[in-house]
Order: sequence, then structure tokens, then C-alpha cells
Amino acid sequence: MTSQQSRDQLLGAYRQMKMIREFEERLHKEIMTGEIAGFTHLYSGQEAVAVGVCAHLEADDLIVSTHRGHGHCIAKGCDVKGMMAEIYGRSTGLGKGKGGSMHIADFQKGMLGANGIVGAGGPLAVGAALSAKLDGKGCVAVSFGGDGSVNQGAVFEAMNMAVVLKLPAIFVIENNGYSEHTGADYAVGSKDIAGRSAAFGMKSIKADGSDYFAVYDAMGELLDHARAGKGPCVAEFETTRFFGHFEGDPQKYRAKDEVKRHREEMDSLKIFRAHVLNDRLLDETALDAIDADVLSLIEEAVSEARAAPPPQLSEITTDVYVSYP
Amino acid sequence: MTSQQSRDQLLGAYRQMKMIREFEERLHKEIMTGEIAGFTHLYSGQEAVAVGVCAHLEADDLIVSTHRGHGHCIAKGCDVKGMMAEIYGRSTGLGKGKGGSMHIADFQKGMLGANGIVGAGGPLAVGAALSAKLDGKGCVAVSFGGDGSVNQGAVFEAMNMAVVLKLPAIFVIENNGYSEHTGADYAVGSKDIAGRSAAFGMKSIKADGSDYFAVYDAMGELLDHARAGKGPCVAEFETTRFFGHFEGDPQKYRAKDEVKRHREEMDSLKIFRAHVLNDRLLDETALDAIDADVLSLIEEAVSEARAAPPPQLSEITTDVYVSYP
Amino acid sequence: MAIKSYRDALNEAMHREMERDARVFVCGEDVSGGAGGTSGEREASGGIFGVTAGLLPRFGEGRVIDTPISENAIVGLAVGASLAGKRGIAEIMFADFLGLALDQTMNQAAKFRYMSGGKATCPVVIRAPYGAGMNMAAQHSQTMYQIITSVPGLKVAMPSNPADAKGLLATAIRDDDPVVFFEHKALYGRKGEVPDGDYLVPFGKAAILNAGDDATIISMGRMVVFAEKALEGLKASGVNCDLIDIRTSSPLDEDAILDSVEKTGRVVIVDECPPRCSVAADIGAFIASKGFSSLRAPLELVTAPHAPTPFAKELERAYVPSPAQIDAAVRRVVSYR
Amino acid sequence: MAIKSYRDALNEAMHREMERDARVFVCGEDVSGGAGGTSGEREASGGIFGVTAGLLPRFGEGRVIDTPISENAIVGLAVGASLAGKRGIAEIMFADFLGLALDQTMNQAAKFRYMSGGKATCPVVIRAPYGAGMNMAAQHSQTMYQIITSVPGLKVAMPSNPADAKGLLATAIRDDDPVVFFEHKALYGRKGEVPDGDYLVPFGKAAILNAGDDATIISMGRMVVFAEKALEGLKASGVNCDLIDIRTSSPLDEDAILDSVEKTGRVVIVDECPPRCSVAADIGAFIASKGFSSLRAPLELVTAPHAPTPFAKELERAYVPSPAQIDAAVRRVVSYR
Ligand SMILES: Cc1ncc(C[n+]2csc(CCOP(=O)(O)OP(=O)(O)O)c2C)c(N)n1
Ligand SMILES: Cc1ncc(C[n+]2csc(CCOP(=O)(O)OP(=O)(O)O)c2C)c(N)n1
Ligand SMILES: [Mg+2]
Ligand SMILES: [Mg+2]
Repeated sequence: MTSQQSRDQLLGAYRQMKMIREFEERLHKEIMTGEIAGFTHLYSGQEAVAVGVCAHLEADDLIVSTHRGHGHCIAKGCDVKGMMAEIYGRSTGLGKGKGGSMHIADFQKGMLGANGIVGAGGPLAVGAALSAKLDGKGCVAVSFGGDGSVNQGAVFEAMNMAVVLKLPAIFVIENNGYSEHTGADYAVGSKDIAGRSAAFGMKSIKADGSDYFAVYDAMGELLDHARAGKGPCVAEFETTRFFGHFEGDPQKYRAKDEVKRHREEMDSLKIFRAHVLNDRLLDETALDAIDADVLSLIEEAVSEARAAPPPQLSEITTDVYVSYP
Repeated sequence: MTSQQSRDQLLGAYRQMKMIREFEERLHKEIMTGEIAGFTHLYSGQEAVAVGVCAHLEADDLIVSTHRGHGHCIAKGCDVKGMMAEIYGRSTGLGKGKGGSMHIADFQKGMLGANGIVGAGGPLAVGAALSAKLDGKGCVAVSFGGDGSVNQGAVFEAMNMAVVLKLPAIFVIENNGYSEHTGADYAVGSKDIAGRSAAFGMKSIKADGSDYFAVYDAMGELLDHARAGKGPCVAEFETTRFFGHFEGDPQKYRAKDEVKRHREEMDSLKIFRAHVLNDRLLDETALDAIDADVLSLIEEAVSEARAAPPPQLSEITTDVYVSYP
Repeated sequence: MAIKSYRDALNEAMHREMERDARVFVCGEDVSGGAGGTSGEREASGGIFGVTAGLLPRFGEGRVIDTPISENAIVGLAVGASLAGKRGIAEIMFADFLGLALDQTMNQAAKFRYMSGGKATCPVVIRAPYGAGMNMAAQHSQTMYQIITSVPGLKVAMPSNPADAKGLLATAIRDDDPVVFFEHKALYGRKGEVPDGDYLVPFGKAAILNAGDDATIISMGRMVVFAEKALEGLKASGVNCDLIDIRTSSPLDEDAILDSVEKTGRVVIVDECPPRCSVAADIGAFIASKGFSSLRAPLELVTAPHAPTPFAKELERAYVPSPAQIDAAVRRVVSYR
Repeated sequence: MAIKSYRDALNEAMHREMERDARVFVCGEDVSGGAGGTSGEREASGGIFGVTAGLLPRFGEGRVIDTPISENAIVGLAVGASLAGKRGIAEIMFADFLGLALDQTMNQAAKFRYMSGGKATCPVVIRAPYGAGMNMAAQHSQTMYQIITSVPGLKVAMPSNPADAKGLLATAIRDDDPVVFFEHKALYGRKGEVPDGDYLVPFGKAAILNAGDDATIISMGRMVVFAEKALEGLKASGVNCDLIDIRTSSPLDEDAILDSVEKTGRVVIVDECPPRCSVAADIGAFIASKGFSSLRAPLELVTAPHAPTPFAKELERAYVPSPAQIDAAVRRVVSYR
């Protein structure tokens, strides 16, 4: 199946995964400096999911994201500098600094927003899928959510609604083992997200979320289903997060060596590299070039964000409404 | 299995079913007179479910009911005259006339209230089940709900929560084919309530809700499970309502002869009578005596309710709080 | 002009706007009624209150969508589609059920534009039948608009008559911001003159339904009808008042209010809400802050008491603010020295 | 007396009440943290803000219950158990998420007693960390108490300091009515003297934190801290005010407010809410209605603007009412002629 992807596609996928990784590793450092305010949830470790899913999507396919949204944003094509500036709370940010890390959105790019409310993306994605269905152009809407989000009533309602209305909605569940400090096996009563979702009457699939190719293939299958008008579907991807729930989380709920082990065994970048080198799909020089390029872009993004002005105080009361007499 | 029930139990069950039926048939007539205000949802047709379920329950087992709650109230032992007075909005009603048909409750009887919010009973019953578990006396909590209620996020959350906390909660789903004017097969995407609920990680069972004995047996099995501390479970009972969704509903969504056919084929009282007479468990005279007795009690309930005084106007602001300085 | 009920005026507005703009769609429980029923009758009810009747046969299942009982997802469906370029009208069968859908209303619809720095547009309308007077008890009688009015990013309308029902709903549907539209259940049958053709009533423009120098009565929704009743008696005894129907609580026509208060100096605010953090309180505090120098009598707030809505008809009748209470309040402010 | 943080004072209250009454239990997301984690550490966090720390080891899993992310069912769990004889404390991680749990709060907990004609008792406490000031943006910074205050049947508390945190929470837990308890996130670290042993602060009794004749400042939660700051500067320039901390918005200490207004005639109300249907508006309208004859200046309402909470720290700082704004408002009322 991997052969279906051109060299350019693979390079692009690697570039995005690397971009997400370095964006997050850098943020992790910058947050220590105290310059970044608020609540930041890092996506590092889950790159293969965002990129493997979005690799299939066109600009007019829509995605709805979560509090842990940086990866989805980058994978859907949001401007990395605009994102960084937003996280720094600068006027040059994608949301003029008014939304911050948890609310990055780019409607032009089909990215309907990160979201601070766990599970709220489910119904929103179903609405986006309705819009796609009404347009009749074969577009889909993807709802990203975590293993914790699937215990939220809104998500269950969304799943049932999507089935009832036979909408082209795809629920992508990133099971990273935890909702904040609580284990997925504790909070998901059935301990089986894919199975419970399938019981709503949807096609479902479960795959390794650390492997770009596994994600890509699973998503391809679901997309064929959804684009053909056969109704919604769900994918559960097993993955891991390399950092705490939010920056500052001491992670006492995780086994001592868990993150270290996951960084060795479940690193989507390492797995990707090994795969493409082994199968001679890409060569090391090309990948290294991307690495260098990504790092310099991130460096630029940070220094430009730092240098950018904060929003004007008059911005406090603009953008509340389109018009308000 | 039916042999497990004593003659007295069977007579009691018949009496309750008959009481529910006549309570509702009479209400149906009285509502035409315009004397009863508000919104009344009749339970007639579903008697076997309420009675078959509650036949197993003790006074300290708890139930939570719905907008269509008269049957559950009677089956759990609420005073029929107090109920009638409540529906008439009289000061002698179970809620002093302040709640009405949709909010009849009797906490002494373990009846935690009918409820005007579809699905709200799910979480409440889970809370009641937690209380029972903390008490450690083997009591259970039963949540009654319809085929429409199971599409409500609150109910899904409740099911998952009950599984996670391994609570003695039993979700009784009365599938009467409709939520208001919408068919269950339309609104439940999977068209399979028992199966979808089972996927939450619960024991589940599906049975004929028009047959008291089928309900009784199914409930017995679930109760053994729940009382033994093995966690929550769910029963889907197929049933029908003999009247419209609420009084005044022209029922244009139902096939012309549907109600007539259901009254012939799915009448829980007829089915019960045939069963007990056929198996010589009870004799006709005893049943007829109950019929007469029930009718006269209902007659009394109506005339006493009619004669009772409305609540004092000062009642408007009492019972808002236990205390409010 | 034609004589129409409030219900039919709302229905007409939806028909016209759906005709005019293919992006408009309607969703909610039983908005057509009958999906999946055994009669095969796809439009069995046209909405539990009949407000969406005729939309399904005219516009089809794609745009007139019966949903499961999932209020949060119903609003989310309309919000998500509206973010994606459509214009959703979500019907919440009873405003009380907004308790289940407040997240999509308050945290999503209301905040998208702001959080995205102006990139998002969310032209959704959430229709919510509200109010007491039909003996539906505590969970089916609330006003709810005080809660929604407190949320920046939402607009809030509550027509008191058929013409406004048509004109405000058309405006709501064309508006690019999220609107929560409160329809009083007890007004659905109210008849009145309704302008033909395209008819828009702007948001934030109060209606002055009577002019008088003795006091200012400020009101909304069904309470306007009661205020009109009270006015008859007051006029008969020589007391004449400005009667302001705010029509929308957000935006609020502050100028109309201040102008009238400047003239009369005496204010009665009539709101079906219980008193605390009500729209009555909101307007009252605004007046005491921005119109203080004109005020010549204590504010009179005529509201429901701080209690849920009782069922029994005698109680409910006394619970809802009445023309008699309005009459008394006006007489108190007028005679205050 | 001991010096304690607001967080620890709340924690102490829960410890003491759970010790005292076996019916009390706590539930919510991560209230212990670590259920199902791979470290085997069952109390990994003691609540995301550390407020419930130590309860699990002391009282066990039966009474300290980590839940899935299901806000409506979390509140329902506590409400249902409380109807059945327990006394549940539900933690909603951020008050903003009450948008998901409003049905169980407003339609269930608040109304059971009334609808049952006084038969039900629902002694539930819903703890809700609220407020801006930590750059958490629009969905994690709201006050929400204005919405809850509008609901008859609920009581609403919002302590401004550690002693009240302990005393009001203990009262809330012992109270037989449902209480929504608002804790300001930015106050968790605030330290102050806290009485030892059993300590109850009654509901509906405001605290008079400063006495002065020039004006009345009415405030709640974190805004009390800002009002205290403003007072320093005002005093230095010879302006002295009553400072009223309402402590509970429902019940509201109307007498304390009217007494002070009678004395000063000049009122500034400081509320972190956006202005519409806020607690500031509520109290303002009450004063203009019941204390009108004492009022000698326009009400000054110091609130957040009618906008969601912005993220950028410069914006958020200017969004939240500040000591400087309070200072200016006091000077305006004092100099009004
Ligand atoms: C409605 C709601 N409840 C609780 C929270 C607090 N919270 C933020 S993230 C999170 C855990 C989410 O877990 P999961 O869905 O698995 O996503 P992950 O963090 O693992 O990416 C929680 C409880 C929230 N933001 N919204
Ligand atoms: C939250 C909520 N949404 C909608 C309604 C309006 N409503 C009352 S009953 C009902 C249908 C319920 O269907 P079901 O659960 O099957 O129960 P049944 O009426 O068949 O007994 C609806 C939609 C409500 N009361 N509460
Ligand atoms: Mg997770
Ligand atoms: Mg049904």
C-alpha cells in the first residue's frame, strides 16, 4: 500500500511530522522560560496520527480538533509562524493572540479550530459533515478526539446523529492511554473504544498510531467509505504522548520508565525513517535536509513571535460579533 | 419460572397492571373534560414492564422514572389517590399540586421522581446506585427510559459511568417504537438498543415487554447479577403505547390500524389473563374481583381529587429551599 | 398586510428565508415529525408546536432534518454546519432543554469568532419556545433568556407579536452572528397584522407601543401583552405611560430606554423571569447607572418570584407577572414623591 | 488560627466534613488522579488544582471517586446519590464546563424539592473553579455564577479568602439544599489566617471588610482582593468606604447592602462577570429598587466588558476589572453632585 504514495508525498509527510515534533520540543523549552502564558498541551508522540489522517484530505475537507491541537493544525496546513505567534499571544497570531494554544483555527485551511471543551468537536464535526453532504462534492469532516473525549455525552450523541443522518463524518480517536491523569482502561468502561463506537452502527477500524503507514492505510479505507456516501466511521489509533498532559504535569500516574520506553519504541519519526530507508523509498540525505529546514523554520517562528507586538487593547472588544449596533 | 411466584404475588401483579390501565383509561377520559391542566403522557400498553420490573424490588431499592411515569409510580407503590390529586393539581397531591403529572415522586417508596427531561434519569439512577453501593446492603437502582432517551448524551454517560464504577444500576429501556412522533428505528442509528448498550460493557437482555412473565424473568436474571455486585446491566423491552405521545396527539405517524392491532395483540392484561388461566395459576373470579375493586378505587380517586382544594397561593414560594435566610 | 398567528408568522419567515437562501436549513426533534413512523407519513406533525409545518414537503429531507433527542448535538450540528458555510436553524423543543445544550451555545457558537480573532463566522439561529402559562411545570416553563443574555457573542430576540415574530426571525436568519430566538409558547396562537413580503425588524431597536409621560414600562415577550392590558386600565384612570418592547435583549436599545426615562423619570420593568440576574435586573441596573439623574422614583421590577414554576393552574397564574401587578407597580411609581 | 492557603482551607473543610459525616463523598475528574495509570500510584495528583489532595488515602475509593469526562453525569451522580440520602460533592474541573452539566444542576438539583412539594432533599455541593487571570482563554475563564444565581432552588457561594473558603465550604456541605460553590483559580495560592477546628460561615451573611462613610463597594470572589487594593490608595487620599464581600450571591445579604447604602448613598459594585445579567446588575437593580431614596449618585458597575475572555496576557489583564478601575469608579461616585 505504501507504494501508492509518491516520493513527494512521503517527503511532505515526513516534513509535517518533523515540524510537529520540533514545534513541540521547542515549545517545551520555551514554556520553561515563562514567556508563554496559559495552558499548553503538547502533541509530541502522536504525529503519525495527524499527518497520516490529513495526508488524505483536501483543503475543503474539514477537521475539528482538540485542546491538544498543534499537530492537527500543522498537518492540515496552518501557517506555523502564525501558530507560534498565537501561542505567544501576539497580534500576528492566527487568532490575533485572542485564542491562544487551545483555540488555533484556520477556516481557509478547513481547520475549524482546536477546542478547549473535551468532546465538543464531535457535534461540530457532524455539522461540518452535514454541510459537506449538502454541498454534495464528496468532502468529509474529521473529528479528532482522545480516549477521554469518548466518554463525553456530546461525542456519543454525535456518533449516533452521524449514523442517523448518514453523514460523511470520520471520528478519529487518538488513544494515548490517558485523559489527564486517568488511564483509558479505567475511564472507558468497555476498555474497547473501537468496538463501542462500532456498536453505534459505524464502520470501525483500529490501528497503530505510531506508524504513519498504518494510519495512512486505515484512513484511506475509511475515507473511501465516507466519500462514497456510505455513512460515518471511526478509527481508534493507539499512540502515546511524550510529555505530560499539560506543561508542568509531573506525570506521577505513569510508570517511571514509560515515557523513555515509548520514546524508544513508539517514536513515529524513528519508525517512519526506518521504514522508508529500509524499503528504499527515501534516502537519508533528503530526510536530513528536511530536518535542518524544519529546525530553521521553527527558529524563525520563535524569534518572529517574540519580536511581534502584543494585540492592541482595543482588540478586547472587537470580533465579539460581526455587527452589534 | 412462573412457578416461582406465589398466588399472592400474581394477584398483586395483576392488580397493579389493572390499576395502571384503568388509571390511564380514566385519565384519558377526564382530560377530554378540560379539568386536568398541562401535559399528560399515558403509560397504558406498557404495564407489564413497570410491574414486571418492580415486582422484584424492595422498598429500599430505588427507581427513577420518566415523563411517562404513572405506571412506574403505581408499580413502585405510590398512593394512587395522591397521584390522581397531583395530576389534578390539588393540595392533597403527592407533590401538593406543585409538580403535576411529569413530576410525581415518593421518596419514602423509593420512587425518585418522574422527570420532564428525557434521559436525565440515567445519571440520577447511577447516583442512586452509588448510594446503594456505599450502603452495602445489596440494593439496586433502576433507571426507566424510552427508546428516545437512549440517544441522549446523559444516558450514554450514565451507562459508561455505571460500568466504570461497577454500580448496581439497571437500565430498563422501554422500546415502544416512538420518541414523540419519530420512529425508534430512525433515531437509534444502530437500530439495536440492547446491543449498543451491551457494548458499554454491560450484561444485556432483550425481552417481550407485553408479557409480564417475560419481563419478570428477564429482570430476575439482571437483578441477581446486580445484587451480586457484578455491575450494571440493561434490559430492552419491546412494548407499545395505546395512546398518543401526549394527550391530544393525532398520531399521524402511526399506521392507521396500528393501535387497534396492538390493543389486540400486545395487551399485557389480556396476555396475563390468558397465561394465568391457561396454566391454572389464578381463577377468573379472583381476577374479576380485582377489576371491580380497581375501578371503584379509581372512581374514588377521581372524585376525591375533584373535591380537593387547590394549593394555597402561599405555596408558590415554599419548598424552594429547606432553608433560605 | 394579513392577519396571522405568531406561529404562522414564524413559519412564513422560515419558508421565505429557506426559499431565498439555499444555505438555510432546519434541524431538531420532530421538526417534521414522523421519520421512521409506520404510517409512511413523512410530515406527521410539522413540529410539536406546528412552527415548522410545511417545510419538509417544500424543501426536502436534506434541509429539514428530524433528529434524535440529543440537544447538545442538535445545536452542535447547526453550529458546525454554520461554521462551514451553511446557516443552521436548530429548534430546541423547550427552551428549558438549553440546559443540555449550553456548551454548544455558550462555549462554541458564542466564542468562535472571538477566539479565532475574527476569522470564524457562525450564522446559526437557535429557536427556543419558552415561558409559563400552559401548566407544564418547572422543567417546561422557564424563560432562559436571562442566561443567554449574559453570554457575550450571542444575540437574543423575543418577539411579542406576530409582525415582530416574522421580522425578527427573518433578521435572525440573515444575521451573521449566532442568535438565540425565544418564542413564547402561549403566544403561538396570538393573531395580528403581519406585513406581506420581505419584512425585517432590526435587532437592537425597541418598539414604542404606547407613548405617555407618567411612567416608562419596559417589557418583552408575552409580558408586553400583559403590559398592554394593564395600560388599558391605567389610561382609563388617566395614567399614561411609554410602553417599550425591547424586542431583543442583546443588543439592547439603550437609547430608547434612556430617552423615555429622561422624559418620565419613573420606571416599571416587567420580565417573566424570576428576579435574580434577570433581564429586568439588567435593564434596571443600566438605568440606575446611566439614567440616574432622570430617575424620580424607585425602580419597580415586576418579575416571577424566586421559585420554580408551579404546576397547579391557580399557582401558575399567580406566579407569572400579571396585568394587575403591573398596574399596581405603575401606580406606585407614579405616586412616589 | 493558622496561616493557610485558600486551597488548603478548602481541602481542610472537605477532610473535616468527610470525617464528621460518613455520607459525604467526592467525585469528579482526577479528584485523586491516577486511576488506571501505569505507575500504580492511586493518588497521583489530588485534583488538577490539588484541592482534593489526601482525600483518597484517607477515605478510600468508595468515597473519593475518579470519574470519566462526563460532566452532566458527574453532577447527576452526586445529585442522585444525594436524593438517596448521601451528601455528594461533585467537582467540575472548570466552572465553564457547567455548560455541559446545567441540566442536572438547573433542572434536576434545583427543582426536586419544589416539584415534590417538599418531599425531596438534595444536599449536593457542586464545586466549580472559576475566573480569569491565568491566561486560559475564553473557555476556561468564565465566572458562571451569574447563570447559577438566576436559578431558584440553588445556593451560590464564592469565597474571597482562606477563612471564608473553609467556613463557607463546611456550611455548603452541611446545608440541606444544593449549593454551587465557586472557587477562584487565581486565589488558590492566596494565604491568610484560618480558624482552627469546626468553623462555619453562614450563608446570606456578608462580610464588612472595611468601614467608611464615603461610598459602598460591593464585591465578591477575587474582586474583593482588588477592591482591598483600591481601598489602600483611596484611603491614602482621604476617601474611605464600606467594603462589602457578599460571600454568597444566593442568598444575598440584602440588609447589609441596604444599611450601607443608607449610610453612604454612593455605590460601586465590582463583579468579574461581563455586564449583562451579571450579579453586579442584580445587586444594582435591587439597590435602585429598595434603596432608591438613599442613593445620591449613579450606580457604578465595574465589570468585565461584554466580550469573551481574551488569551494574550496584556488583553486579559485589561479585560478583568482592576484596582485602578475600582479606584476611578469610587472617585466618580464620591465626587458626584
Ligand atoms: C468538558 C471538559 N471536561 C474536562 C476538561 C479538562 N480536560 C482537558 S484535557 C482532558 C483530558 C482529555 O483526555 P483525552 O480526550 O484522552 O485527550 P488527551 O489529553 O489525551 O489528548 C481533560 C479532562 C475539558 N477541557 N473539557
Ligand atoms: C431533553 C428533552 N428533550 C426533549 C423532550 C421532549 N420530549 C418529551 S418525551 C419525548 C420522547 C421520548 O421518547 P421515549 O424516550 O421513547 O419515551 P416515550 O415517550 O416513548 O415513553 C420528547 C422528545 C424532553 N422532555 N426532554
Ligand atoms: Mg488521551
Ligand atoms: Mg418511546
